[in-house]
Amino acid sequence: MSTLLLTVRESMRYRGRSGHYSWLAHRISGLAILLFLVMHVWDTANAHFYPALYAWSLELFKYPLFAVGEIGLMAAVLYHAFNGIRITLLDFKPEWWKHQEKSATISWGLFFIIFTPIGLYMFIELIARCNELAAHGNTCWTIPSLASYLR
Amino acid sequence: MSQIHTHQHDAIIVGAGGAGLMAALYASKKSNVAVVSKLYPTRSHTGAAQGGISAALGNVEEDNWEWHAFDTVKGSDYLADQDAVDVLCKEAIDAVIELEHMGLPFDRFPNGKISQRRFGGHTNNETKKPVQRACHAADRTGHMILQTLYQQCIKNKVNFFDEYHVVDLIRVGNAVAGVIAVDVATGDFHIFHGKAVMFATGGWGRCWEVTSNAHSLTGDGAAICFRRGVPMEDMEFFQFHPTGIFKLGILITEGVRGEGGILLNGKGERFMEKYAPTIKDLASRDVVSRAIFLELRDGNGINGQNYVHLDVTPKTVNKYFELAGESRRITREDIEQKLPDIADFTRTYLGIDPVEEPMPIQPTAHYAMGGIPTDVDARVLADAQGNIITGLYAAGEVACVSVHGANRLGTNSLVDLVVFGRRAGMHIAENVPHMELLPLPKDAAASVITEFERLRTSKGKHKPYQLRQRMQKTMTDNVGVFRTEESMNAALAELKQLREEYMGNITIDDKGRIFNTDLLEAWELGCLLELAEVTAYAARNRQESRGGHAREDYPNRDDENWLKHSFCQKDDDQFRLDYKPVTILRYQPKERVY
Amino acid sequence: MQVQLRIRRYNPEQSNKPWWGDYTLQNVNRTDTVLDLLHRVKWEIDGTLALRRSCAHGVCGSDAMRINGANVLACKTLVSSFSREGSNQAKIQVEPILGLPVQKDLIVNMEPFFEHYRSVLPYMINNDPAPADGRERLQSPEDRARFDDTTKCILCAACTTSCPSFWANDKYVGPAAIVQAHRFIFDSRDQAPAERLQVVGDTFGVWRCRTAFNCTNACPREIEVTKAIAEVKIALATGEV
Amino acid sequence: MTTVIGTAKRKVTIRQVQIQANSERYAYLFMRMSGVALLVLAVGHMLIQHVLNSSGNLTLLFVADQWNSWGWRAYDMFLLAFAVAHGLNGLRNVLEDYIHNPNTTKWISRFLVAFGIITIIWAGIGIASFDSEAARAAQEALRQSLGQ
Ligand SMILES: Cc1cc2nc3c(=O)[nH]c(=O)nc-3n(C[C@H](O)[C@H](O)[C@H](O)COP(=O)(O)OP(=O)(O)OC[C@H]3O[C@@H](n4cnc5c(N)ncnc54)[C@H](O)[C@@H]3O)c2cc1C
Ligand code: HEM
Ligand code: SF4
Ligand code: F3S
Ligand code: FES
Repeated sequence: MSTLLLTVRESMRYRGRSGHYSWLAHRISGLAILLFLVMHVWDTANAHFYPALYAWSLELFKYPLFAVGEIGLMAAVLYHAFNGIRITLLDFKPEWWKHQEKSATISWGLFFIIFTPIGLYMFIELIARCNELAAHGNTCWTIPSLASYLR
Repeated sequence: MSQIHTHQHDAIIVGAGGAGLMAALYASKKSNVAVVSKLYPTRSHTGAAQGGISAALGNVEEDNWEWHAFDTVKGSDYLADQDAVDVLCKEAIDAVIELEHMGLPFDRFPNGKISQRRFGGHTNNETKKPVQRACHAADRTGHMILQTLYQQCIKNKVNFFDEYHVVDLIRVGNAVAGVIAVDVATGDFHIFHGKAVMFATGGWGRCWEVTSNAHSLTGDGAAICFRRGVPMEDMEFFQFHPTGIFKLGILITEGVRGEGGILLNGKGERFMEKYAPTIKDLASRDVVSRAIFLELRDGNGINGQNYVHLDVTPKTVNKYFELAGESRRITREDIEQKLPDIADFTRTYLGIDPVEEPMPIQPTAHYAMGGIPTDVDARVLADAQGNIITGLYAAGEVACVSVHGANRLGTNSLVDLVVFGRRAGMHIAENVPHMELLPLPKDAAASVITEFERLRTSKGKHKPYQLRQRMQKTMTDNVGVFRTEESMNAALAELKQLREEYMGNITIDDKGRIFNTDLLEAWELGCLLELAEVTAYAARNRQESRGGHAREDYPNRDDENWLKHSFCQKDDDQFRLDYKPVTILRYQPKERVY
Repeated sequence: MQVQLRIRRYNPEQSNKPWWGDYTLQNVNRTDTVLDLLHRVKWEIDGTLALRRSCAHGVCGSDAMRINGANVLACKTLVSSFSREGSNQAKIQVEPILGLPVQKDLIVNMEPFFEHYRSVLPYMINNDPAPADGRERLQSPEDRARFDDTTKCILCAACTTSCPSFWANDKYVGPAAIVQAHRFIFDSRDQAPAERLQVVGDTFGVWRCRTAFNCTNACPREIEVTKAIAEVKIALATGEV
Repeated sequence: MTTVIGTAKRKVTIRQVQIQANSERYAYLFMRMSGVALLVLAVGHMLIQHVLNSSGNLTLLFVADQWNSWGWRAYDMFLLAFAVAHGLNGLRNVLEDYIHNPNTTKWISRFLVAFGIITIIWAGIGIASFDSEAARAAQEALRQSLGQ
């Protein structure tokens, strides 16, 4: 099949079972992590090269807008990790493939069990941060000015 | 008018089931062969064959090919030609071994040899007990044969023309020059010009309502030949398999009974004890089908309905093993392992688990014993005197050698395919180099193109399916397990009517060319109607009961008058019957008891 | 019961745009198959509907289709699977399998599929002379069992056309071809496992499998397709077959 | 070449075959191996940086403290190398699914490899030569300039 668009649309439309959705989620989470990773690596390098820039980005990450992304990232990493382990295990133990549906459910289950408290905690932190900002008279959506860091 | 393309090959094999592929494999070793099939080869109905392929390998118990030959002759109700049966049973051993060498994954005994099991009608001639002769690959033996042969054809680079629907034979005097086919994908006509033509197009179970046969089994090859003046041999003999799934006709292999399955009527009786006291449920198919039919007629169906039970639950089977003093027992696992496909069918279509519950079954139209007459090299006969049509071959279900006589023994069809398919292939390979390529007659395709245009454009009242349903009904009611003069006259009258409507009062929706399956189905209906009529006609004329042909008005076999093959031909719209004596060697006709 | 049948139609002789055909069928039995319904449409309503079918009981592999979103054989799919117990309504949507060029209605071009099939050398290769006694090559039941599952394949393409990797890139040999390769690689009588492994170990071989399991779920013969693929992967990694 | 290497123990015939390896196979194995490594590295990193120290507290100072230890620097180096390689190879897989021109895919791979190497080196230098003292001073200066 030719077009990317068609493939993507049909991948969404296909009424596969757990494995299909695990694959979709694995792929999307992998790409999402990668996107973040590249940003993150380049800006971490700034810790050495341009400490001020780095400090700014750390500050930036504290802002709610980014904190939401951070929660998403956490979700992506956790799911991707569990499902990655599932795939790896099944790859080396073909005789376990009988349990594939169950294993997909288990990795989702593990993900929810572990992510829920963490996500919740991160969310509470986020709210707290929001309140703190509000106390300083800022809204949640303000972004620290880069200029002040570069000064 | 669509385009006409021409291809030239030494030999043209029509049909890519077991028989066609086996022939192609051999013929292509020495000549340029085209295999033309209306289905992708692996879709052929050989793939549906379940139970097994018999050969007297003697892998677990004593057996020899002559016992196999006797069982075949007895099964045929003594109508089989015994020279051909000898060829069948002797070469079966070799053919099965050859299939194994080609890679066929037969089930194995612990000692590594091909596994064999019991099957209806196969016996140890001395003890009269069932013998383990059917070689099998679980319950998908036919599937494995078809796949293996197709694989070998790919390996040997055989030329395939897939989804080319052959619609006519080019006959030149007493020889052939090729066939005409429609490329299903484009609707174009193709002439396959060759020195030899072989038909291996399978059966025509679709003449009946309830059948184990595929939708594609419409007897095209037989009908085409018949229209080109080839006689049809023994058409009155059509096998009704005793155990088809109620209403659907899907086959439940005899292997189920081979594993110990029992037939029970509405009263819970094992009624086969009455009809075949010695081998009971494993009697020959015609015997069991009639027994079921009689039980049903006597109101002994399950809950008064039109079916009986086939019970292979370990509980029942082991009970009867115990009663019979046999030591073997079966378990759930045996069923799952040896009959996985059967279990799958009943679970899918009936929601019944054969390990827990009995299956509702009724006889189902299954196999054409008759067909295009051939000699043991698969060469087609022009008449009952044994003259040959040069370059024309047939093998498989479409042909009548005759090794099945009045009733085919289970597993023998697969043997027939590989043995006579191979013989056809060898004969073609050897002879094609010396044969001449006859020039194509002018406008070779004209008549069939005209017929197609007629069907495409005809503006009648009836849709093909309506005519087909009427044909199937009349064949089931009147030319089924039991027949009478009266019923067959009724069938003939209805069939004549249907033929007229088909010729003058039919309509189809699809006027296009690309994948016009509407048109091709209509054409196939023409073939079915033709063969149904021949069957009814030949059956009405045979005034005796023998094998698959059971007449209520002539309940006994009559060797004095009817130990002969019928040859039916059509001249100027009139049927003509001729007869050919049966070849009898070692086994004199005897009463047939199981 | 009543069934609302929606069929993806396409007829290049009339228009190069596919369209949806809607048909309402009355008096349907719960135990009817979707193939029965398609036949009813074809025979009673619109003869131009084109589809492949032959055996009508799931053994020939002609009629793999996408029904209500997932690949199945029409002849093995019962209406009851789309309607709750007790309900007398069902909605069924039928489309051609995805990833092979549609030629007309539910008919796709199978050639690319068979090309992949042929690429894995799907035939027994054994150049040793046959046993001197003229009999079969021996094989233990245990050795026979190793590839039993993959001998069941009927080449229906339900698996390959359910695979997201194949949709994305039809150069991927696809699960069906790997199943066929598996059938020979693990047959103790065959002498060419290395050649086959070379083919399926290629860039467009097993490594394209992303373990989505759609193939396993789609296979009407209940072949453990993904398991077979994994066994091939392991054979490639260890060199043991 | 095939040889039978034993039937006695497992009852089935196991044969050894020689197959030419190709890069796709190694890439495949690498994805699983690095995946397992990343389970520890990446998830560990996420938990430490983003939960135990919620980013709210994450400052240059914290990082400076952490990178005072060579253990942590090594940890982060591994994480960096594995994650970048794993992720970019994953991206390559995804892109090759949708982009079929062999020439284009070849250039994509080259680009991704180059990009990966540069990233790892650049960030690697960053981690290796990070000066905690300087960073601390910088943070102090910043804080004053921001008036916090
Ligand atoms: C359900 C079932 C179970 C069976 N089980 C057994 C068993 O256990 N043992 C046994 O011995 N026998 C069994 N039989 C019988 C046996 O399988 C068949 O008789 C045999 O397979 C027929 O093979 P064939 O090669 O003659 O034709 P088929 O396999 O039917 O092939 C016919 C071929 O002809 C082609 N064709 C048809 N018409 C045309 C045309 N017009 N143009 C071009 N091509 C055409 C088709 O495409 C196909 O390739 C069984 C049959 C059925 C139905
Ligand atoms: C946390 C532990 C991780 C594990 C166990 C893991 C495991 C895996 C595995 C096994 C694959 C191969 C999937 C396949 O070939 O079908 C994979 C793919 C991928 N991973 Fe990871 N991974 C992890 C972390 C990461 C990280 C941190 C990133 C981002 C940089 C990432 C990005 C990707 C991408 C983009 C793919 C390709 C997805 C696809 O092909 O659909 N992974 N991962
Ligand atoms: S593996 Fe299953 S789904 Fe795939 S082609 Fe074979 S039978 Fe069909
Ligand atoms: S659906 Fe495709 S990705 Fe693998 S598990 Fe099956 S081949
Ligand atoms: S028609 Fe044969 S598989 Fe469905």
